Amino acid sequence: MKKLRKVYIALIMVFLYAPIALLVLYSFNDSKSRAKWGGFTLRWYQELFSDKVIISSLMTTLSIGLLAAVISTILGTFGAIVLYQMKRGPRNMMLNVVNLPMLNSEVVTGVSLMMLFALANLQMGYMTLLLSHISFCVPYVVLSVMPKLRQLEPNLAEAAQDLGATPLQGFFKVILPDIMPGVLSGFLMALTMSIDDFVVSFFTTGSGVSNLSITIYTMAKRGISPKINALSTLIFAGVLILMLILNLKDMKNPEGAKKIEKVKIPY
Amino acid sequence: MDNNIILSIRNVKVVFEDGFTALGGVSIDIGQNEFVTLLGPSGCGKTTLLRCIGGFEKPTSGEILYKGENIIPLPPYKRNINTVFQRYALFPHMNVAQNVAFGPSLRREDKKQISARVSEMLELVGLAGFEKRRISSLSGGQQQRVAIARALINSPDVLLLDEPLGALDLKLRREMQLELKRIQRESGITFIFVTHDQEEALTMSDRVAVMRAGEILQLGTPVDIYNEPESAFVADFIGASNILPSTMVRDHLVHFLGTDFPCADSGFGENNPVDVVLRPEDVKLKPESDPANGVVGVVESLLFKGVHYEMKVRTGADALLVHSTHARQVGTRVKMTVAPEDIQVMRKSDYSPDVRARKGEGGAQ
Amino acid sequence: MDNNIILSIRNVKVVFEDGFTALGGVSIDIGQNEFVTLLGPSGCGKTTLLRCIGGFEKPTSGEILYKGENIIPLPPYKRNINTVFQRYALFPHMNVAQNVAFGPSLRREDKKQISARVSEMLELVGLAGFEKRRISSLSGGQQQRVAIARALINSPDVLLLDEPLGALDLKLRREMQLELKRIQRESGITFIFVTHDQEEALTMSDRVAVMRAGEILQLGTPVDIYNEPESAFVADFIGASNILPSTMVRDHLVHFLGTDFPCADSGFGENNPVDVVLRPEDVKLKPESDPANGVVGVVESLLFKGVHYEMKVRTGADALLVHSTHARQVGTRVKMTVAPEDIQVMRKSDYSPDVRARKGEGGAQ
Amino acid sequence: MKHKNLMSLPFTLWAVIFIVLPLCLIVWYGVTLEIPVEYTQITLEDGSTAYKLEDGTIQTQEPWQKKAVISFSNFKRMVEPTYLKLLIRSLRVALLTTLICLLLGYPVALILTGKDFKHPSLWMMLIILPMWMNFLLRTYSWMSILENSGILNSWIASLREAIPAFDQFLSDRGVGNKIIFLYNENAVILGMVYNYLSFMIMPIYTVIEKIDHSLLEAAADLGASPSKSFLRVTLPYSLPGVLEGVTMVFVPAVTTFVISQLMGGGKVPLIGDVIQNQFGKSSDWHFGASLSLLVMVVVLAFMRGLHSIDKEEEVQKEVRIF
Amino acid sequence: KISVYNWGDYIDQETIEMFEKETGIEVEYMVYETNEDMYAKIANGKSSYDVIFPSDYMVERMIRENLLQKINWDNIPNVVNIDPRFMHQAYDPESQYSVPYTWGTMGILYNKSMVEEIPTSWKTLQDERYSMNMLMLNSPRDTIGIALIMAGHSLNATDAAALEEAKQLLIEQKPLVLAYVVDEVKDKMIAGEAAVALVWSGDATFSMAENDELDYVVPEEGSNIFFDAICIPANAKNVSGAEKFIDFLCRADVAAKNYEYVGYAIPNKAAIEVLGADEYNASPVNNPPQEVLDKCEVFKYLGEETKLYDQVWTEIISEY
Ligand SMILES: Nc1ncnc2c1ncn2[C@@H]1O[C@H](COP(=O)(O)OP(=O)(O)OP(=O)(O)O)[C@@H](O)[C@H]1O
Ligand SMILES: Nc1ncnc2c1ncn2[C@@H]1O[C@H](COP(=O)(O)OP(=O)(O)OP(=O)(O)O)[C@@H](O)[C@H]1O
Ligand SMILES: [Mg+2]
Ligand SMILES: [Mg+2]
Repeated sequence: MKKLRKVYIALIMVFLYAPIALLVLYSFNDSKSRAKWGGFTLRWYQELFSDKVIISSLMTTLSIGLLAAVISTILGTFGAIVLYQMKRGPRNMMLNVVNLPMLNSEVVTGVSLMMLFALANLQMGYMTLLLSHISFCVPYVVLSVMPKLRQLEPNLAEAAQDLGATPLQGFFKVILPDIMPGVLSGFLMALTMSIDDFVVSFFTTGSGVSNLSITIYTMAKRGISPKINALSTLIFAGVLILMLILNLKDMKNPEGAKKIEKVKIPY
Repeated sequence: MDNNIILSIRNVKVVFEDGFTALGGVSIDIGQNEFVTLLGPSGCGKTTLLRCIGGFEKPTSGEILYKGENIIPLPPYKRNINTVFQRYALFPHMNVAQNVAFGPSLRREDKKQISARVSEMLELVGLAGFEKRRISSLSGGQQQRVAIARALINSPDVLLLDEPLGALDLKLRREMQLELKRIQRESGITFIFVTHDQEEALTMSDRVAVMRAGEILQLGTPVDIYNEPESAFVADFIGASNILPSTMVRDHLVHFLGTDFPCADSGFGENNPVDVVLRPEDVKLKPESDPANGVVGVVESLLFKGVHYEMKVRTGADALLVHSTHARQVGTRVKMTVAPEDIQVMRKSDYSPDVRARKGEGGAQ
Repeated sequence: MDNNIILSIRNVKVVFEDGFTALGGVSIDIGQNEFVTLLGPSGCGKTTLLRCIGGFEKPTSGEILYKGENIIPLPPYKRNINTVFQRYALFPHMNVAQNVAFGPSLRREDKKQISARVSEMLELVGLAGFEKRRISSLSGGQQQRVAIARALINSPDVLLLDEPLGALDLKLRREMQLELKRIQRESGITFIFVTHDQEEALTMSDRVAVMRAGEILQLGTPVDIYNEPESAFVADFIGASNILPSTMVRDHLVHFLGTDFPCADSGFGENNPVDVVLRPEDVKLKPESDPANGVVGVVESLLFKGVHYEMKVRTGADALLVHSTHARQVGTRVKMTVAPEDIQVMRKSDYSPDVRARKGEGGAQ
Repeated sequence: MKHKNLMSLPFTLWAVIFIVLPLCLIVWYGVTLEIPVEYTQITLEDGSTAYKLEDGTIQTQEPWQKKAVISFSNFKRMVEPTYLKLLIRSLRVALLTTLICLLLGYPVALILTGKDFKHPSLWMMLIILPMWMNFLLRTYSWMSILENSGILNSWIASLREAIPAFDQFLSDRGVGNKIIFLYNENAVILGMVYNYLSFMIMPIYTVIEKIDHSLLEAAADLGASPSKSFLRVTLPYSLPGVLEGVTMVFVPAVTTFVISQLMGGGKVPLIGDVIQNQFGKSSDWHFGASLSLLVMVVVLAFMRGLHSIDKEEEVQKEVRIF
Repeated sequence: KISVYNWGDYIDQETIEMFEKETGIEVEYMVYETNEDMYAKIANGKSSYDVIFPSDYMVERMIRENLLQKINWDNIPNVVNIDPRFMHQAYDPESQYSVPYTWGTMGILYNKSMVEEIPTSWKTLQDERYSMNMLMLNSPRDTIGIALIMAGHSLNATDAAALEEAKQLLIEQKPLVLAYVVDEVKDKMIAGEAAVALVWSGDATFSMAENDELDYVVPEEGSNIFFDAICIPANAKNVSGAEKFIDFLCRADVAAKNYEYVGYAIPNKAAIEVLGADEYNASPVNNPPQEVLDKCEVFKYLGEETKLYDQVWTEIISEY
């Protein structure tokens, strides 16, 4: 049984990582085309750093991604709580409204936001790009925080306020730590969505601001440069290392003990 | 208005969304440094009343005055009132010390001082050395004590305690009772205490409010409540009692169990139906042949209760609960006598056994 | 091996990951249809022992035999043992009826039959008509009763009850005690019961196991435990007691509080240090001038306890707890006497007050 | 009360500006049609021709301007079988994707919260991480694996060479030299499952992780075997997470477009592709808007139905965090 | 500072650096994927660019809608480098608004080892022998356009009958098609995924460089010829900078450098000299036979009629 579980997870991992492995491989391929193995090379890595467009897109992607994820996490968590506290009727209505952007085709979201910014007479650029990313990330955050709120021990917030915490203090000291997994997964989701988004970004950005997705998509016409594979490999390695470091720290910290308690879950 | 009254609850009603009336107009004035206990059966609205005072439940109607000022619009954290919750509501992601230090650390008090106070509080509740323990590794009683320490450390004006000693063993419970009582006296904090233990209520309180189905039936000092219950329900609830449908023959003479008994009460008219309440410890057992005025019965069951034996003595259709330090074997015939001052006569209420039987009301609720 | 023994716990040890020894080698044999109560202070390992029996905790060492077979490797769901958990563990996503029906519906019993049984069980615990209620809308006591019904409906061979009546008011508690006792007798189910209420333990049990710090100190019938405690701790825990360091002058004569008292015990040698345990209700108060053999003291405090008054009477450095149905005002000088058969002499243990004082041990833990 | 309304104000405001307003714009586009403005040709004083528009402006160029008029003709066009067929296929593909994601993802969440994995959060990160590689690159990678001349086919070919029995086995079943994995609906579904799996796992994991352990103990105590206790306690308890996961997969899956193009080789077009086209090559924003309104309504109705499963009467206590 | 809005990967980045160094004008370089995307952003008016690269029909549309400004040729002396036969095209008859940047054709890319004869006719795309071995373009205008040519109509036909004929042709062809692709065609052809494919000449150049087995032909029935032009939007902020940039791009050495990077045929005869005319003309991509070229048509902006194409195309692909 235990073996089976591990094998299953391993298979899922293979599924998830097979294309990534290939991507990494391509980054060392001495041919511009995916279809041909032209021998091992590091030249894409060299060229990568001299490509102004890619580097600046990378910067935009990262800064927009992080900013949008942080802001939408704050906004979304706040929103989830506001929704959670509403009476059932208005809450369901608001929930539907908040989920609307997810129902839209990306291009519709992109175009409608573009029209919105035009109405507001905003010059397309970094700000509009950021705003649009925030706006499509928030529903995902709300969606991941909501279930955690439902699982909350109802007296917890009360206990905090009872002890003199203002609602805000109570939130930060008691509620937030408790719903943290939901908030974190919301943040991750937002970051992921933002980094991966092309369509909405395209319509809502303006001169001078381009993210990686836009650069990559527009490259497709002429063949995606293996430089992008090299970049992806670097990002991947970076995040992986960062993650391992963070987790190693985590293992040393007493919180690790908390996990051991779970040993008895029967499945 | 009385200067000493710190909390004044005026006709507070709570009707839940599903239409259930949890409190049906409760009024009570609580004095500075008073120890008031709410006593009542499960589901009678004790917790709901505390939640109204704490600010977690908005009364459907009524007023709650704190030092003369209506605090209903005030959020909980602006009330100088702390609560020990019935189900503890400890913060799961903090250890014991962090839980206890929550209040003071909010007020940004000096860290060293806080940690000294935390140790002091934990010492007080018998958990010295538990500072670093995770909440989930504590036993039920230990968790409860952490909850008490967490509330006490804030030295609030009013402390609400919802069955705070419920999970403690008798010995610890006694110790904590004395400790809480001492704290209350010395600190000048007003305690509003919920318990289902009548002995606890009688021991600790300045006044006891007996509640039933969202109403306060009787409010008074422990001795008043115990000795002069105003209704059969209170009498029964405050200590196991025998409630017998009776007839007041005339002043100072009441008829029950087929016999006339002299009694201390008067003013119920003549030949009126009343209830008589007999405490089990007030019924004395004599040999059957004893000449005293009494009723003969057969011991039906015998239970050892430590301090005394509890017997059920049957006479005709009725069975009386009797406490005695001497056991009588099951089947023994005995004569039961009661001193006139131990007979409590009270007006019929819906709690009278014959009324309840007619209504078809079952056991508890 | 005894045919009647259904559960045999052999030297069970539980050491938690943080090194804490919650059970230090517990052994107990439990007979078919027996009602055994675990009694002990908070944190002594009662819940842990139940969890071992239920299968939720793997003992670090030792054996648990069920009908002669070691069940330690068996998962909980394969044991015909049900538990009423200390903190209820009701399923929040199901309503009351669904919670109660959980066990039977797992066994795919007939739906109609199940719902009839559920109603019956809810009736039994006084929650008739609560079928459709959400768990979160129940009061503490109501939740506890649902937990009881949920376990009872399965008619297991062994039922483990972890302070099942903890959140109930006295009246309901009494009723439920009788009800549980009746069910146990009639159904033939073996009950292992945890309580912190000594009266409850004494009333309901066939045998009581008094635990302390992961060990069973004494196991016996309620009367044995109450009347012949083997150690000062048991005596104290089973009912508030006065424990006095004394000297056995010779057989049938013991010296304490500066006075020689005739007593029933013998066999402790001559001039040996012993402990004497006096129950508060066994100490009789006489006027100071009474000629009987006794010690004179001053009433230091007076508490109304309903059934009796509790007084602290000081004599020299010692203060005795005394129960009496007659109150003596604080400050009154009284003579305390004890009948020889009410004096319990026992060997010194680490619980003796002088030993504890030397160790600097505080209050409870 | 007032205080609570105050707290909800900023969020509501945000929702109105960034959700409701853009939606209104889309609705406006959806119910309008652009038609050329009317004009008359006039001759200016200097003899050159000019054009006078409806609103009186005069220009020398032949008018290209359009005006928007309210019209529901787009909705009529929408219900033609061509589009309905695509919509139905989109729904089917999205449903299948969601189902597969659920079946694949739920066990992952369950196993990771279980006892074998000491650092579930690390594993969760590992599950998200692939999604940080660009979508197009990931999908191209899949194509390299699955193409007729791709890695999988070349592995199968070398396997066939190495093991004649295997070769025989495949040939007997009429499998050609190259197995066509791509360019069909299955490939599209594979692509979608790949891209959305993480979004299914994450919310389910988050919920299961928080299940009160004592509930599982209680279930076991009452005689529920691990599988039963899963069905009766864990599963219903994790329903909010499942619903959320289903939403996060199903909803974007209905409107996705690039995956169907790349993995399906353009042979399995979805409604998303058509919508995308209206805003792109076909330049018919009005029809695009109408189509997306249709999709929105359908998905909304679907989600409604789904959430009625979750009839868990929530605690309607006054929950106050702020 | 000027803002340049171009197709993705459609310029050699080094030339931009050269320009910046030479003129001191900073270039803000942005990319788009389709003409329509670019159009939406320009028409929206909230983004301003100084130099854009629309294709023929888009130039036509933008001229009509007043979105382009006339170019002051005095400021672009290098325009003399442009081969006059590429000026004065139908989309900008008076060459007032646009400078041609690149041009190309649509044709068949084929794998020499997989075909039996050179596919010089569009009929190849209906040949059973290439069943599940041919790739078509997933682009309504282009694919329907080719079908129209096959049926003997104009590439820009809008009458229902012609379109219906084209539609039937494509529906009949559908079972033979391995996939309808866009940019992926290059990788697939390089990998030998299919024998023949409908491609734009630029993609052919790219693919042929990676796989020697591949070759390109513009079928004899004629085809589409397209131009990507350089224009200045009406709302450009830095017109003089834009003019300098356009002039720079028309310089022989720059155009040659860009050709080498981009791979599309160029209209710059001076640059072709620099590159070596013989070598340049050897490529079938750059130099299709003149008689075929004469039959080639440029896409016209069809306005409302675009919808018809879209409708027909959706009907074709939704067939299942
Ligand atoms: N949210 C709610 N909706 C409906 N009824 C409720 C709700 N909360 C509590 N009740 C009901 O109100 C009554 C009073 O509840 P409360 O918690 O005040 O009882 P209690 O006196 O504290 O009982 P216990 O001693 O068992 O804790 C109960 O019958 C309970 O079922
Ligand atoms: N997971 C754990 N890790 C470490 N120590 C633990 C853990 N669980 C319980 N303990 C400790 O073991 C001791 C026994 O706990 P147990 O829950 O059995 O007590 P109990 O007798 O049931 O007490 P109570 O009457 O308060 O419920 C306690 O001191 C407790 O702090
Ligand atoms: Mg309560
Ligand atoms: Mg316990």
